[in-house]
Amino acid sequence: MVSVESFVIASIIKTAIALFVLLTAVAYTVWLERKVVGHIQNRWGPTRVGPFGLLQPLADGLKFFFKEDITPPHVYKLLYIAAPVIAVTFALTSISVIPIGNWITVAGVRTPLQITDVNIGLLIILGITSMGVYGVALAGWSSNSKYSLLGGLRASAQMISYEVSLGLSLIGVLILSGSFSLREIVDAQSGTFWGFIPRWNIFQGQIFAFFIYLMAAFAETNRIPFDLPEAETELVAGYHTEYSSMKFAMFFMAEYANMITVACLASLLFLGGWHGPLFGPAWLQSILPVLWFVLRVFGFLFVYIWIRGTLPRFRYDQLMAFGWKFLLPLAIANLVITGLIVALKS
Amino acid sequence: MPDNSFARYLPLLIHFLLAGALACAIVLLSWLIGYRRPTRAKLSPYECGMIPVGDARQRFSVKFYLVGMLFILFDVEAVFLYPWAVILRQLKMFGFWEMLVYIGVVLVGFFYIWKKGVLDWSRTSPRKGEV
Amino acid sequence: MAHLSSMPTLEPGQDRTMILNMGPHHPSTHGVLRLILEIDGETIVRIMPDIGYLHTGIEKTCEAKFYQQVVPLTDRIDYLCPLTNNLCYVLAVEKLLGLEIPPKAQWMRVMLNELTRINSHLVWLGTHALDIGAMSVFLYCFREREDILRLFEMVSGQRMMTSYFRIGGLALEPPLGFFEPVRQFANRFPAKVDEYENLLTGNPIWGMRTKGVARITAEDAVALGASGPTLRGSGVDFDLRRDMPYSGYENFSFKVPVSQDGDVFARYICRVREMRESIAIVQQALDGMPEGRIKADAPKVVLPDREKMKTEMEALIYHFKIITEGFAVPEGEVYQAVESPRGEMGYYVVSDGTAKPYRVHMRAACLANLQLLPAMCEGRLLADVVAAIGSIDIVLGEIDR
Amino acid sequence: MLHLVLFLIFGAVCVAGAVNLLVQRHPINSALSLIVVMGSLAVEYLLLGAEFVAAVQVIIYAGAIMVLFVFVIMLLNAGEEELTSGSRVALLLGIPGILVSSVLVAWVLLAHSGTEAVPAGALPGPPKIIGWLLFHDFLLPFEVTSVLILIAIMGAVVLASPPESVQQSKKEG
Amino acid sequence: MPLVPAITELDQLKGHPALAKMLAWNSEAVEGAKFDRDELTIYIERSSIREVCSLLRDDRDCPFNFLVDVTCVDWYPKQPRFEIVYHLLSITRKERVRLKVRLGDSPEVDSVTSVWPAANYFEREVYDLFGVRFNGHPYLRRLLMPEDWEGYPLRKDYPVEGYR
Repeated sequence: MVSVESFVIASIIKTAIALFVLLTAVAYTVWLERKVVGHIQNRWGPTRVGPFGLLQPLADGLKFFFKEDITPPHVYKLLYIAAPVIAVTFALTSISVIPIGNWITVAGVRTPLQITDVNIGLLIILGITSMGVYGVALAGWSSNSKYSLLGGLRASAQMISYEVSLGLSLIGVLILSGSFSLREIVDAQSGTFWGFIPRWNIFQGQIFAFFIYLMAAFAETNRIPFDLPEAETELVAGYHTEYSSMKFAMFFMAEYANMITVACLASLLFLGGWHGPLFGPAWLQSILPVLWFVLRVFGFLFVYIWIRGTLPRFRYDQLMAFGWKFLLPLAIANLVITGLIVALKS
Repeated sequence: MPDNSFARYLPLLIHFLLAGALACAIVLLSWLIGYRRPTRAKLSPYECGMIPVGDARQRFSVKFYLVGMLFILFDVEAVFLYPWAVILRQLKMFGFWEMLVYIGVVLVGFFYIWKKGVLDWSRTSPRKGEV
Repeated sequence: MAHLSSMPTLEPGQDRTMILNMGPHHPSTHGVLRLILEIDGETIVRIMPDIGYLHTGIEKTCEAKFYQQVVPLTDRIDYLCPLTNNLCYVLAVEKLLGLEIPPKAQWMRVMLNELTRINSHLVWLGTHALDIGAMSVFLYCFREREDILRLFEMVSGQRMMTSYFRIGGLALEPPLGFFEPVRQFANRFPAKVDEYENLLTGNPIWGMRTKGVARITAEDAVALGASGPTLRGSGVDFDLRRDMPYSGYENFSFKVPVSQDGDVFARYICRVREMRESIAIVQQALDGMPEGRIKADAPKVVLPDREKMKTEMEALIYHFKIITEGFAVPEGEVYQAVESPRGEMGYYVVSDGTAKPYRVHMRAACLANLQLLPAMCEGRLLADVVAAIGSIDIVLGEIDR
Repeated sequence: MLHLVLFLIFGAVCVAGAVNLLVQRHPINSALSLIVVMGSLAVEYLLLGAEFVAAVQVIIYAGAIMVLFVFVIMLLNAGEEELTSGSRVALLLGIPGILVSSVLVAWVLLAHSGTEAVPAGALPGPPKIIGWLLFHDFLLPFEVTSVLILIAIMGAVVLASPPESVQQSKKEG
Repeated sequence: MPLVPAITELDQLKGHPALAKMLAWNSEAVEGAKFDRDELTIYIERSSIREVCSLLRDDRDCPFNFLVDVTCVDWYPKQPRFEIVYHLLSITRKERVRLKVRLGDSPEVDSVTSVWPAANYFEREVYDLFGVRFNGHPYLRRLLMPEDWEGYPLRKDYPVEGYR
């Protein structure tokens, strides 16, 4: 039994580390994106700041801080400032229930690689994601600019539309694992079929669910081909048209943090989490799961970026139709079939 | 310390507060560091370089809020499905049938709105003057 | 035509519509086009292009220049296909003068014109794809465009404002070894077009964004004065290069791509195929490039070679006279049209017998094509406007002049 | 101890949000206050051990229903309310009335309904138990909710489709 | 190709289908014609330009269905001062014809937008730069110059340095 104070202090330290890691990951996801898209397009991407442009995110961040911070008089000031804060806060929060590896033992204390292991981790993430809409909607509304308003409306309508499919696509996984706890969901995916196919959920018949999740996740994070809210060719910059300086950058922080969350969730729910071959000495065995997990996450992020370099974007009505008329029925069909199989088996 | 179930959520709360504090700090810091030399042009709403006609505070198409309503309904449906999914193994076929009935009824509504054309976003009024 | 009677006013509309400016400073209006949109939600109720932000009064300027001095002005009209404009003007004045152009100059003109067409189409394809969200195509297109610009630089010393065609022929002999890189480019290019098509033509999202969008019938297209790929995309099989040949185009065999659908995709596919045909013309021009002079035999009009100018008294006098007082052009008027990448580019040149044109008017293909925009977009969605603008391939320099 | 303190803090946040909701003149502020109320209610549920209900509270109330509210405010462009001086009668009778009736309700509830304070965590909280209750003991009400959703869908469509006359004029216009 | 002198005799040009058609319809409407440098120019009487245009557009044998361009030439100080120039194209016959209308000091002519909507921008441009009014044009506003611009820049008497 530890005291309340030390528990709180331990949590704060954990959280601070997690936030630091997450923000670094966000910065380097931007770097990765610029590099990868650059190479896709016969360019080099950032090269000037640091070796391979590795310090570019730092330079960008600093630049954003020193940019002119304009708060135009026509905005609804309170919400105009609150909107990026809301967006970033919720984007950074969802990481707290995501486990990045198995239990490890540090200095004799056995601890999960997670800020907190809760029973309903998945639901918490869904709840936090559903709150993320407000950042976008309020940004669009409070800016009092037509492009922002249209962008904000589009963004929020799109996010809530795909949230349904996203939520329904997870049900298959829930049926298979029988728990909301992300840790238990991952544990349910350990082992292999016939010794060589890992028992990841996508190999347990959730391939369609994974596809739905992938699409919905792209839409939730407003990425190409679903990046209509900030379709610069139509709405200039969508909901953040009127934002400048760090407030502008915060929406991007939120977007990339959400991407990372989504990638983590995909790895946990469909790709077997941190399961992978373990070998070597004990210290390596405790680190390897984290490595496998991070690899999956980066693989997923790479797909994100790759698609950005390849596809054009949908039109608004097509996007909505895709979400409601294709993904939603598909998600329902997937859950009914999964339910039937599992119910028959048990 | 974990003396009850809430202890597990305390770090979540702390994380949330810390993230919020961080976000506020960023805004504050950029407000402190960033310079401000406002001019009239900088402060006017972006309108592609023109003087805006009308403002953004206008009534909008009803379609958007229909999405909001449908979202609530399907979200409620999904929320009911979560506990079901988790205990389906215990409920066995009985659980499957009861959910099938439930989904069936909701699907009736879904196809109703589909047929009503609510999901057709491109359906637009005919072009002006076109016969 | 119905859409003409419904020109929007600038007042905010009734209860549910909103007036939205798209441009002049907007990422997708290709220059400084301003569109005034009246939207109901995301649906376009009315649309009115507002142009003139790039008006430089070139037509007026031309009246104060000698005929030869107008050539560099024509570059600035359509900065994506300067050579086409050079050609059109030069042909018009040559027609006024009754000049005979040696075959090598004609073939060079055709070859460079087709390279210009590819250059222009590459910029169009890149930006059009970028508008619809496909980022990479843009950079791929500009990679090849860079090659073409290098060729232009080789031949004229300029990347964009080439002014390479002169009244009576070409400005300079093409440099030694010029044809080799052109040939290399011509051999390389078809594979690159395949690359663009791989990214777009079969892509379902691209199809969804372009097929059936901004449709225009053949009758409407003709009535509204559309030309070029915009007209051919609607199924009207008309290409000035083939049907009313100029500058020796009758010596080349090529297909004119036509599509019946009249939508954004049809215009896209027409232009992409045109690129392939153009490169075939370039190949033919390379294979059959005649030998001989590059300037017409008209000492009063055409500047003498440097060599002659330094050795022959007469040549020096002509050179001096042409430079200082230009050359008189017989009275009359001429309308010369060429098939520019965007459609019928026409120069109407009126001479009053002096050394300066009395009036030069450019028939800009884009200006007419832009008139199609309201017919294409009204009643459709905001995103379709972007696709439609891209598909008519406008260059504001040409529209505003 | 911490538990109780947190409970009180969030209770206070909840009440403050509710009061703010009434006091604010701009509807968007009121809506946001309502979100705060919903959020702090969810925390209260968590404190009571009702994990699933808390999550649902956030997902449905804070994340879905309030989105609709915000949407409507954005779309209708509801501006700031006009502050009327209000009738004096309402002021004179209303506040005492509210006080009296809330005391009455509290008294009735506490004294006569037989409800008791339940220790935290004693109520069914984990989702599995909720699921078992829902799909076993309260099956009929559960199935009836699907009909409710169906009716709501139809209602939404009927409410949202513009009246005939508007459609007509749109076609003509 | 040496220049050949222009042909201006109506009789010699009657073989051209457009001119023949026009003369058959109303010889009053044709003020003259010119065939110079392979291009046919027909001078039209000002009041009948719209009818002439629709006649040429709907001609069965040789439909000049495509309006290429409308522009203007200012012959200041000669009179009649303005020449409105219409370039027509027959897509099927692959032939061009140029119509001209001469206008005096109060430049006004019927708009052909009802025949070809394409004329819309062309006529607006002429109005903008020459100050020629087109009767019946649906939206005769400045096209290239700013709304509040003074004067018509392409007129020959327009001061190049602007009004001071």
